[in-house]
Amino acid sequence: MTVSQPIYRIENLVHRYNSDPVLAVDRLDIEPASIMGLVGPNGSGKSTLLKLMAFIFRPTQGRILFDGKSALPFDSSVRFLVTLLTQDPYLMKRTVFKNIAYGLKVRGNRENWTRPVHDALAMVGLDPDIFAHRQWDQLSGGEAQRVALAARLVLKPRVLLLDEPTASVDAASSELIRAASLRARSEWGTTLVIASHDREWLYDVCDEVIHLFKGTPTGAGRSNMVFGPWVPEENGLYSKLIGDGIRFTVSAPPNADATAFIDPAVIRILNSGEASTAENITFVDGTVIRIASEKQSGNLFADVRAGSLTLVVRVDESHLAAMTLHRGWPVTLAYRPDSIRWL
Amino acid sequence: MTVSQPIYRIENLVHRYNSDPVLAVDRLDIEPASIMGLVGPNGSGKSTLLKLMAFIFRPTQGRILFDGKSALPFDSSVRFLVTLLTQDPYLMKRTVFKNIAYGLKVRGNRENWTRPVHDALAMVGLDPDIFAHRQWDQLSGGEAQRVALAARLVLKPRVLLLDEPTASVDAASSELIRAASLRARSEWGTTLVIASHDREWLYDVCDEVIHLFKGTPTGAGRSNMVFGPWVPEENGLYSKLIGDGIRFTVSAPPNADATAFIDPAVIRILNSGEASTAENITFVDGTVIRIASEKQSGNLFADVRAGSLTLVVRVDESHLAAMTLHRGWPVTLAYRPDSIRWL
Amino acid sequence: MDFILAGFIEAIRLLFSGDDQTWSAVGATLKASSGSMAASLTIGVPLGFALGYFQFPAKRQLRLLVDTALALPTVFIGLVVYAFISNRGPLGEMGLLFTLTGIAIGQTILALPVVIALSATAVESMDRHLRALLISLGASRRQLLFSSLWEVRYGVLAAGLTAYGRVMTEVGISMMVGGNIKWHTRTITTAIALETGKGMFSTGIALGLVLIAIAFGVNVCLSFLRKK
Amino acid sequence: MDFILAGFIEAIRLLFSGDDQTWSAVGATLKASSGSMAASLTIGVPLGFALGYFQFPAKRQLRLLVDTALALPTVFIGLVVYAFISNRGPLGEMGLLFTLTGIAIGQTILALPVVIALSATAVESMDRHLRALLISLGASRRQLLFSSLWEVRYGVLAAGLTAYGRVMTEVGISMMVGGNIKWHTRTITTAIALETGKGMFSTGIALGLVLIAIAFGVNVCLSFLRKK
Amino acid sequence: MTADNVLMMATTTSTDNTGLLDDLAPHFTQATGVELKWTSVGTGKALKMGENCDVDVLLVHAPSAEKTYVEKGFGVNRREIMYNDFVIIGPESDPAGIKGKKVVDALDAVRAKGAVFVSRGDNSGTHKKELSLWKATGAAVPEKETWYVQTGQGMLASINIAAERNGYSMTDRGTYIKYADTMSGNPPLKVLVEQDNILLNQYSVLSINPERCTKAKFDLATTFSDWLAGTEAQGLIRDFKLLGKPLFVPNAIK
Ligand SMILES: Nc1ncnc2c1ncn2[C@@H]1O[C@H](COP(=O)(O)OP(=O)(O)OP(=O)(O)O)[C@@H](O)[C@H]1O
Ligand SMILES: Nc1ncnc2c1ncn2[C@@H]1O[C@H](COP(=O)(O)OP(=O)(O)OP(=O)(O)O)[C@@H](O)[C@H]1O
Ligand SMILES: [Mg+2]
Ligand SMILES: [Mg+2]
Repeated sequence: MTVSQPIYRIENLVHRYNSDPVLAVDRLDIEPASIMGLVGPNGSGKSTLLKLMAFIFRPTQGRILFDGKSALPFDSSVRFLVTLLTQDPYLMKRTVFKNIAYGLKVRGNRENWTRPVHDALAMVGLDPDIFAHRQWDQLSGGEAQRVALAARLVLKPRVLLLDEPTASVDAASSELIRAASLRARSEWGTTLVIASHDREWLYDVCDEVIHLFKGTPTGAGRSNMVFGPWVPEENGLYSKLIGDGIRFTVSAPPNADATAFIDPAVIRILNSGEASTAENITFVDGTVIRIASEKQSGNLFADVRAGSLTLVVRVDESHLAAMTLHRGWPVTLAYRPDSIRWL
Repeated sequence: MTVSQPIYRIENLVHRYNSDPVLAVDRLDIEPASIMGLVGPNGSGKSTLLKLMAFIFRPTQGRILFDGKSALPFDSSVRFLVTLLTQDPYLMKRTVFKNIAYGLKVRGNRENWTRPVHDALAMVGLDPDIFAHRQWDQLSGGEAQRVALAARLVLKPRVLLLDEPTASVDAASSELIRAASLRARSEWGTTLVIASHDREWLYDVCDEVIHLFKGTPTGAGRSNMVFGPWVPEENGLYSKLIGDGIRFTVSAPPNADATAFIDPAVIRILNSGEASTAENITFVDGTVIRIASEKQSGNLFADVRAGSLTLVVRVDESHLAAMTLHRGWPVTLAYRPDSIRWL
Repeated sequence: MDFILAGFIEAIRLLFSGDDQTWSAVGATLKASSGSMAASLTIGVPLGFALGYFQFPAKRQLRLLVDTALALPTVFIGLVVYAFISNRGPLGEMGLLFTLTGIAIGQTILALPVVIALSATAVESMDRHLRALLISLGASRRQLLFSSLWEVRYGVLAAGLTAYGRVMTEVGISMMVGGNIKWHTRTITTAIALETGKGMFSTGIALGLVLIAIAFGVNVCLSFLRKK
Repeated sequence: MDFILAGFIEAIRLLFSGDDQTWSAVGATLKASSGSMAASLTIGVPLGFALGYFQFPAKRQLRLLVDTALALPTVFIGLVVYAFISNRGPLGEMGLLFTLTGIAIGQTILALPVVIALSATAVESMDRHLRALLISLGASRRQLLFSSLWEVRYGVLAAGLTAYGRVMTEVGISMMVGGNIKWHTRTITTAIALETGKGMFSTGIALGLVLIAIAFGVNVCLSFLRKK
Repeated sequence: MTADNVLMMATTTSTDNTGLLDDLAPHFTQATGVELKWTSVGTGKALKMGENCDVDVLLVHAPSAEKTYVEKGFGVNRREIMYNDFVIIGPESDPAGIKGKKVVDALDAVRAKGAVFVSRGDNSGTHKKELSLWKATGAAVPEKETWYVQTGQGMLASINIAAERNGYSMTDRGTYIKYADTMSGNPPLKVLVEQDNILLNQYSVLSINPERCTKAKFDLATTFSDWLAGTEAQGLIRDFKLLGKPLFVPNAIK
């Protein structure tokens, strides 16, 4: 009868530290049992958003509905359902075992904790025999990060918020974390929201990835943002110096500090030096950083570094056959300055 | 007249926490103005090695020669020359400015610190006007990491040890860090040793990358390690379960827990399902995670995930033309079990 | 000098020969100090937590007040408590004058600033990430309080031990409120003051050693809290 | 009750009418307590740092000792110091009996365990990453000490303030070693004891308030250390 | 004033608390050029400090202890200076009915009635006096009786405790006068027994034996002792009044 209601609904959310607003989300819905990604540059508000969604503190303005009901920190309606892996893998001054069992204890769980704790350790690839009785300060960086994650997985939460779960974790473990995230969703119906700078990994895990920029969601999917200031050129166009003698050219911006948005699909990727002389087309040289296919659409994307910028470019299958795209390959990007949108 | 002497010479180094040995390096030389990478799974001893090289504590056994002379913590011969960016971006409870200026102060530098501090902030992509007077706890995770790096860069050290400098840092900043590392080497003749799990980035920056495994360097360059235990199969071979029904097959190991070493060059990469029936060849299915070219040799490598393993495979140029290698592409790996070496 | 040595010997005699007066004073000291420590920890630790944990407008002023209260002279506290519980005072009806309960009340006032100030300092030294960790693992407000305190347990323990030292060794309150009445409210410290006043220096030393022995015992019992 | 109110009024009179005796006692209190605080901080903070920072075999035993020493009764310390500096004591030649210096020595012994125990606790609460950070930035041993203490400055400040409260309010040592000699070694606390002994409760209260006012002044001066 | 010209005295609290010494000291300094410093402590402690050579002269009131002290060679030149007297005080209702009785009869009545009696129990001169009164009744000191409250405190504190407990006590007159004064003229405890010879309280001055204590300023102590016994000081003592009431009777033998 009822339409599935979003597990999170964020309305007119504003958060300030001191007086600077760092987050402003007008509206955001998250469906149950979905896996949502959050990307954005450092300081774009990812951690703040996740902490608000974990009800660790109150937003300055606006509200967060959980399961249709407005909730606040410590509310029993969310306390045992939502858990957040914070960005800093902070552990309590206890053994690894007690750190992981803490959440069970808090839930008044009186059973034997050995089994679930050992299972959780195994899920993050740590041998319980070696690690369960280590003290909190006897771990390497990545081990600590994984123990912190185990302390969340052991709770089988309805919502699992992960803030950079793969930072400082080795390749094998980040695959384990990917597997654990997917398993949580399929076995326990967990909803996940994951912030990460490892875009490959994130696009691999998530159903949908949202971009945060200066505290505002700027759309889902891959996109490029280039910040001003812009300097006028002689031909009516504007540009920004992005490296030694390399300029990024755009059409006239609404103001000198506007942010340019470039759809990955409007950029074409050419072999280095292949630049034609077609009119209205601008070229910029770069190097491929990585190539990846988007899980949902199957589209191929290349990350290309041009000067200090990293641009995402959609790659046509036809291109791929014609050129050898891989990390380190020099390419030239072609686009029409007037295909740029302004924020 | 004199042959260039290594800036670091490590001899018979053993380090233990409590009683477990976590690091055992027989011999390691690092040339001045080189950039060396350290990779290895979590807990392999990277941070321990870096801390020992920064003379933060003494090794349990063995010695570390710096510039040909044995040095100990607080020795004036190393104090102002070597600096380490620790894995945890820990800041002192002061403003960003004071955090960065601390090293200058310690060096008895009485000049105006504003200039160098602002330059260092700019090097890590943080606007001094916004960040210089922030308190240590008013930063996002990535911002804190970058401030910590700025506090090292400001010192223009002779040796810069970086422990996961790009963890929790956004893509643009990790490029900035790469640039800053290269610039430190070229401008100040700095020697760098960098531990990181971001192999692409690391291979891009470093002259040489050393692999640590359970505290022991296992050689430079890319290589695969697969740990036991191994289970005998009917055909005289041994295998290990690496996923749902996926087995990784090897020749008879010296003991059930031996570690297998597989040269990336002995594995061939085929389009999925292309498996031939040639004798003595084993196949395993996987997915490409990333493709990159090695900076030094120009060789192309693919990271392929097979079950819980991630294998590095060298890709022939000839292959590339024939297939579309990119992240997410399903492939089959082919190798001869007897080409495996044992540790 | 010799009276120090004599004091050592006498301390052993007092403790092991079962001297009635000494044991009565030991009893009085333990009763009064246990009462005041229980009260000051129960009231002071949560207050100290609140003072160290939350941000609120008058925080600095409150902190200044508590720090100043660290310098409340015992005789002063004794006088004020006396004023209230003396037969002519507003609480005279309760018959607290010259009782161990009266002493304990005064000592609670003495210990409170120490407990509050030091546990607030301990809580302030807490890692700022702890709050997010505990809430994210589902802790209630109460569990947040207790787990936070457990994280800074050495600081809270130090607060308790310092307050205990203060309470055990104070004379002014016990004298003024308790009256140093033999067999009833004579504590070890008032006994020391008395013996010293009499010129019985070695007995004073001996009783001092008895007090230190008690403190040592209490510390040994609590030292299990220190093990990692 | 009424003597409390009377005490308030008298306190104001004493402070503002420039009562010679009161100011002499204020002076004596400030001199003795400044001396003992300077000495106990200079000796105690580095010892506390060492106790909290390093790992060594007898660490727990030493800690137990310091914690026990928190319960050293003032009269006991007074007696022991007296034994040494009395004319027939080993240090009798130095003429320290009945001087403020003698009082300051005794108060240093009183304050030391507080300073050591609490600064050790503060140092223990230090983030374990700090050491690596400071060394990696080139700090010398000395700079490591000072910068570490600066990181835990609230804890060290609390140690100092608690010790200060203890020193300011003690009577036993000042009485025994100083002799409560008018115009010379009469401190505010011994004056309170004297007045209370005479039954001049309101004067006792007034002097207590004077002492608290001094402590308040000191706290206000130090509160700049608290600003972030 | 050089340190050589300073005389250090240990005395009992009563001489200090009544203000007598504050009255005498400036006259002494004026007459002799010697500065007088004193520490007022319990009699026992005062004697002990003399024994330890920490003071030069003592002004105390425990005749029998003083005599032993001299016999042991700690003090010399014991000289009686003045006396005051003790009184027995109690609640106006006088439950044991001792008013106007002789001391011995009064204490017997207290004992028979089991009325609260507050003793200083601090080995002070006053306490020793009180014990001698109990001994004079011919029975043992009621050491462990519940009605016999030993405070171990100074006189005033003990009077206060007696008042709180509605009990009897023995006190020197000076302290009682001050106590009565603080009660705005209507003290809950009244003088019930006085003017008995047995209640006299003799003060003496003793010099510290310079043969034991080589640094003791025997000369200055003698100067002080002579001055106290002299006409000027004896006159000052006679004229000294506490709240308008004379307190001490000078009785020095020239
Ligand atoms: N306590 C604070 N006081 C003031 N500003 C803060 C505070 N914490 C964070 N900020 C600021 O808020 C903004 C958002 O921070 P947040 O931690 O949410 O970013 P983030 O997207 O998680 O960044 P990162 O990728 O570096 O983790 C940043 O600009 C940061 O400087
Ligand atoms: N204080 C300690 N006490 C005991 N064992 C420790 C301690 N610190 C680290 N270890 C162990 O030493 C080993 C090496 O740790 P180290 O931090 O050097 O690893 P790492 O290579 O830096 O790992 P990561 O990639 O996770 O940072 C790990 O197994 C870890 O568990
Ligand atoms: Mg963040
Ligand atoms: Mg590490």
